[in-house]
Amino acid sequence: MSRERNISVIQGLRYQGGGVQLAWLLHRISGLGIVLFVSLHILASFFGGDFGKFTNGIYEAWWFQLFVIFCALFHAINGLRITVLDLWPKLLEYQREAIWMEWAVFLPIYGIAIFVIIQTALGG
Amino acid sequence: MSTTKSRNLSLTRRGLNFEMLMWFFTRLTALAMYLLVIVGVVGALIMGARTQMNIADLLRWAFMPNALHVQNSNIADIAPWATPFWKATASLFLLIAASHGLHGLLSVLDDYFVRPWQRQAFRFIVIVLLLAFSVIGVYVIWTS
Amino acid sequence: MQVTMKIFRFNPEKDTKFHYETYTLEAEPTDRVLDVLERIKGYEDGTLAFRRSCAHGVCGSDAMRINGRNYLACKSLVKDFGANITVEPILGLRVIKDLIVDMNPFFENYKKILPYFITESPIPEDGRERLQSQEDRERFDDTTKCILCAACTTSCPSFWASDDYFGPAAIVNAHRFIFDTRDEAASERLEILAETSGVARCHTTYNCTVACPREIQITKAIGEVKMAMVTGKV
Amino acid sequence: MKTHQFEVVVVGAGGAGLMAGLYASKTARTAVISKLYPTRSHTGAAQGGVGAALGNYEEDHPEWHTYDTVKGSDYLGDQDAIEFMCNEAIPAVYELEHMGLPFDRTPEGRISQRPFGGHTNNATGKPVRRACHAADRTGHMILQTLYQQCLKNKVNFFDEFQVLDLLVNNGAAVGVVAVELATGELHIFHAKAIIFATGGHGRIWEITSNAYAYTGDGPAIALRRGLPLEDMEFFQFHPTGIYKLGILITEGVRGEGGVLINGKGERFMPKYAPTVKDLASRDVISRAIYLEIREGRGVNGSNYIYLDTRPEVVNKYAAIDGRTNLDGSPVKVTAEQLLHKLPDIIDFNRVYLGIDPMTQPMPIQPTAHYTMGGIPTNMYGEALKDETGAVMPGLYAAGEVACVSVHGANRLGTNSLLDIIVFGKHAGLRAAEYAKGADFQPLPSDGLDFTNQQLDGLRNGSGKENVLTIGNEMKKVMFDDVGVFRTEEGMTAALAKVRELKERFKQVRVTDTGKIFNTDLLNTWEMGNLLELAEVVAVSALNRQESRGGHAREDFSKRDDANWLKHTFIWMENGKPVIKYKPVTITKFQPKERVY
Ligand SMILES: Cc1cc2nc3c(=O)[nH]c(=O)nc-3n(C[C@H](O)[C@H](O)[C@H](O)COP(=O)(O)OP(=O)(O)OC[C@H]3O[C@@H](n4cnc5c(N)ncnc54)[C@H](O)[C@@H]3O)c2cc1C
Ligand code: HEM
Ligand code: SF4
Ligand code: F3S
Ligand code: FES
Repeated sequence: MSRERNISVIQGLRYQGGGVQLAWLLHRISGLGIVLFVSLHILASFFGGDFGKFTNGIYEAWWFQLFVIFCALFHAINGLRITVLDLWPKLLEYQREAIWMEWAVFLPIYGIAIFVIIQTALGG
Repeated sequence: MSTTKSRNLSLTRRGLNFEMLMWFFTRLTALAMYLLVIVGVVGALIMGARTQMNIADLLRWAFMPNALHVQNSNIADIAPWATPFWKATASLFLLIAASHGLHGLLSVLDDYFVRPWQRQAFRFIVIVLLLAFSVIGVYVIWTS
Repeated sequence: MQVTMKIFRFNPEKDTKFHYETYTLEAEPTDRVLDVLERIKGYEDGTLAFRRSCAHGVCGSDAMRINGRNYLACKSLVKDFGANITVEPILGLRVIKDLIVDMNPFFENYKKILPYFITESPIPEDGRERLQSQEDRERFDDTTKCILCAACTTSCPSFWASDDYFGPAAIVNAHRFIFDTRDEAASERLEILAETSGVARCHTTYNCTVACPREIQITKAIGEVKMAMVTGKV
Repeated sequence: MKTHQFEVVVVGAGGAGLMAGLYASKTARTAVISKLYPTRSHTGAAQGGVGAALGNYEEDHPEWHTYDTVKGSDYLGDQDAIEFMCNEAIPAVYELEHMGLPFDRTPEGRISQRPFGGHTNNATGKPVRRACHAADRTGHMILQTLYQQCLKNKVNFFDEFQVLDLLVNNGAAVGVVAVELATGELHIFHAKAIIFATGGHGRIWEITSNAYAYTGDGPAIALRRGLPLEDMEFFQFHPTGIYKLGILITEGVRGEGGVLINGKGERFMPKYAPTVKDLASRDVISRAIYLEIREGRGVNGSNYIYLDTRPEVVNKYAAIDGRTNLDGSPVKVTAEQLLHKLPDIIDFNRVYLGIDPMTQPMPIQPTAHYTMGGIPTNMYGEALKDETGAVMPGLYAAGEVACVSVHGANRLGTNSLLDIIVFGKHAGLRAAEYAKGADFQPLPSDGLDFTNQQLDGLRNGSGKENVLTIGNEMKKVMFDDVGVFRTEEGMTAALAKVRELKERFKQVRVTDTGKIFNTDLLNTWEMGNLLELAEVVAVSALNRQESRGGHAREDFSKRDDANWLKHTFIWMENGKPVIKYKPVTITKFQPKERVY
């Protein structure tokens, strides 16, 4: 990002783009998150040993699980919205509804996941 | 007057280059992964996972229905999972996810890096990663 | 009502860094934000610089960020923003002075997509118009509305990342020709748009459609262009 | 300072300037200079359509178009030029289509046309469909299409360069001085031929449909350089501007069946124009609205009336008028059809008034709209230096800035877009032809002096006066007293006021001392132009003791062909106006009373 054009990450994030912009951002983060997770995972199960133990340690941490589940769930649901709208541009008329639906599906599922994970975390 | 029938452009002259093929590929793999997820979850339910309705586990089977994952999910009998069918399914998933994900990574990088040499370099790195992960991943699946 | 306007200021001849200046003045709720800017320029600080011409949303001069989102100042009424209004230049183009940005990269991108009618077929023998059915005309109606205000392109995260991306405005104008049955250069344009700096960089973020003061369904137009590449149907 | 050399320099990149640039650049090295990005030009605001007797729906002839234009001009238009324009209209519109302009279509796939004020079937007197349109953004499509063609043909553009002076040497135009907005630097463009296409000066009036950029730079520069202006008293007030804002509601709305309703809920136009009613010529309707308001029939006793385009109202009056579709069935519209044909109008109402024209009538009032007068030219775009028709070598003008005169005392809707494409093209061709046969004349040695003198004056005033205040006072007095209706008394007072404001203007001082985008300085300079032209308008109007077209005097309410069938030429010599007259060219149509 060149300074000439006078834009920083902060400025970009401050832009009031609304729900779809947020979905784009989360999709990007979650996509990269999964790539990271899967890469580590494959490497861990291949190399095993200390490295494997170390990464497995991270994986089993409850906060990491929350993150991974968030990524997978959000990316999958939002990805479906993108796919459908991209392949049938006519449906973009229902963009708003699609975003609503997406959150309506995502929030309860993720809510349950949070609940279960935190419960197990607390329960030891 | 009658409407012109929608015009058809020839396959070579519609801008369907690598870039756009990959764009399309990303959407296709997205749909394909949904299909495989459904296969994985249904398979798990059929094979006795009904007692294990845990979200984390469900996701685990969904995204990678291989024996290791199933083992971690406390399912008693993992024998049915060790068949070539599930190994093949898991491999397919891995290949699709790796190419989808790494191309996704590339397209993110393309947004922020515009110099031709940078793009060339990232393309090279991503191809290497893709090959490496595919080989390693498939190896792990078939040997575990 | 009393309005507090917080305005982005940057004078290249004096400042090294931008700052914000606040003005408080009386305004009618139905005043345009542009009217208020004019009054500030006229009575409070003549050095404030911004572009404007038509004052009713058809020339595309005065796209700016108002309360953090792109609008035309002349199509934004004070009452829709409340008593505290922040005005900043559009993002992703170099600020020349105050609210004025360097539009050249934007127009250069526009020029890259062959934004003009191209056909090799001769005109009808009687010298009259080429025929086109109402349905065929309707096909690209939406994208003929573009006034090149840049509100869309400068709201697009892909464009913020680098102006290497053509941006939605350029694609909208390509769409206007690609889907015009009289035009014969759809292939050329699609090939240009398939480059790395083209439609593949659009991630369906939709900011452009939200920002467009002409209410053009930009994301849909871009989607149609992408699908034209896949299916070959235009 | 930088100097550039081009054979032809076009000042202005609206429809007229682009057309001139496009044609001139085919044979001559051409530059197009514009203070706005070309696509920001005011041509883009034009809504309704461009007139041409294509006859795509019903019988029509260029001769009818000619007659309507002559009649519309209240017989002040030069008939040779009008005939030329109306004949050229047909190929010109086809040419636009061939350039890719997306006109709306008839069911047969031809260019769609709609009725417009003053355009009639000469046999029946009924409105005829002559306005070729692209929804209600015809001007936008013309501007875009021409700009695109210029890009295709690689015309040289100097965007955001504002011309401040015309350089004259040995009685010939040899160049212009322009400031580059982005740097504040002055440039001299040395040329063999210069085409002015800078648009109008409607910003003299308070309520106007015109852009901020409509400050009459071209005519003011010409005036300062000792050239005359023609028919400056004639300015068109469009009957339907959005109340208070002045934003234009196209005549196309009435073309589609909208009607004018006064405060009592009556449709009043049949009283004033029994045959074509709401589609009478603009001056006629503007006056009718004023009369209604004056007699207390404005809405809620206020100074506006309604333009009603609700489908049920449109259908009701269509039935009363017996309007029929082409197949003879009675006209019946639905909200959906209207929405489709007038999207932008609906949008303006929603955004600025919060009104939905499909369920509510729109409050409207007459709005200052179009400059009939301007730099005098002949029908090839050559600028005239005096009332005898002698040509100023090297200088051309086209578009709203020029007075050919095809619009005479009142322009018909759709004829201005026609004017810019026809005369823009011919000015371009003529200028290029002239440039081929001429040599570059030397530039005067004091090229920048006059410009610097003007700008320094603005920078060094005492600062006692505020330019916006002065401007607002001018706009108000001009709208009240040199507006739709005029009287000796009002205009005398207005003239005195404008002269007072001109004096006070000498006390203004621009606060911005920088170079980069010093819009403060340039806007102030533009205000100087407006004041200059306001005076010229008021003097010309006071001088013409009759009523004709857009110039309606209450103290001389009749047209007076015996004394006033002539064009006004006005000069400013040492601050004093000098007026002379040029006869009107009459070929086929003898003046007669004008009824609609
Ligand atoms: C709201 C509205 C609706 C209209 N509807 C219709 C209609 O339906 N039909 C119709 O026939 N007519 C219509 N008209 C009238 C018509 O649009 C205009 O008369 C016509 O477009 C003028 O074109 P132009 O090329 O002369 O000027 P413009 O398009 O205004 O161009 C002027 C150009 O000059 C440049 N310029 C000005 N001063 C300078 C300077 N000092 N230095 C450098 N450049 C300068 C500007 O940048 C601009 O590019 C309408 C007008 C308005 C305002
Ligand atoms: C059901 C599962 C999935 C669906 C429906 C899905 C869908 C999508 C879609 C449609 C895109 C394109 C976004 C765009 O171009 O704007 C995308 C991008 C991406 N995906 Fe997936 N995806 C899935 C699984 C995965 C997995 C498993 C990974 C990781 C290995 C992944 C990583 C990425 C990345 C990194 C991007 C790029 C993000 C961006 O461009 O902002 N996705 N995904
Ligand atoms: S598409 Fe809309 S937002 Fe973008 S430039 Fe055109 S009018 Fe402006
Ligand atoms: S905001 Fe940008 S990413 Fe695409 S949908 Fe619009 S161009
Ligand atoms: S001033 Fe023309 S769009 Fe706002």
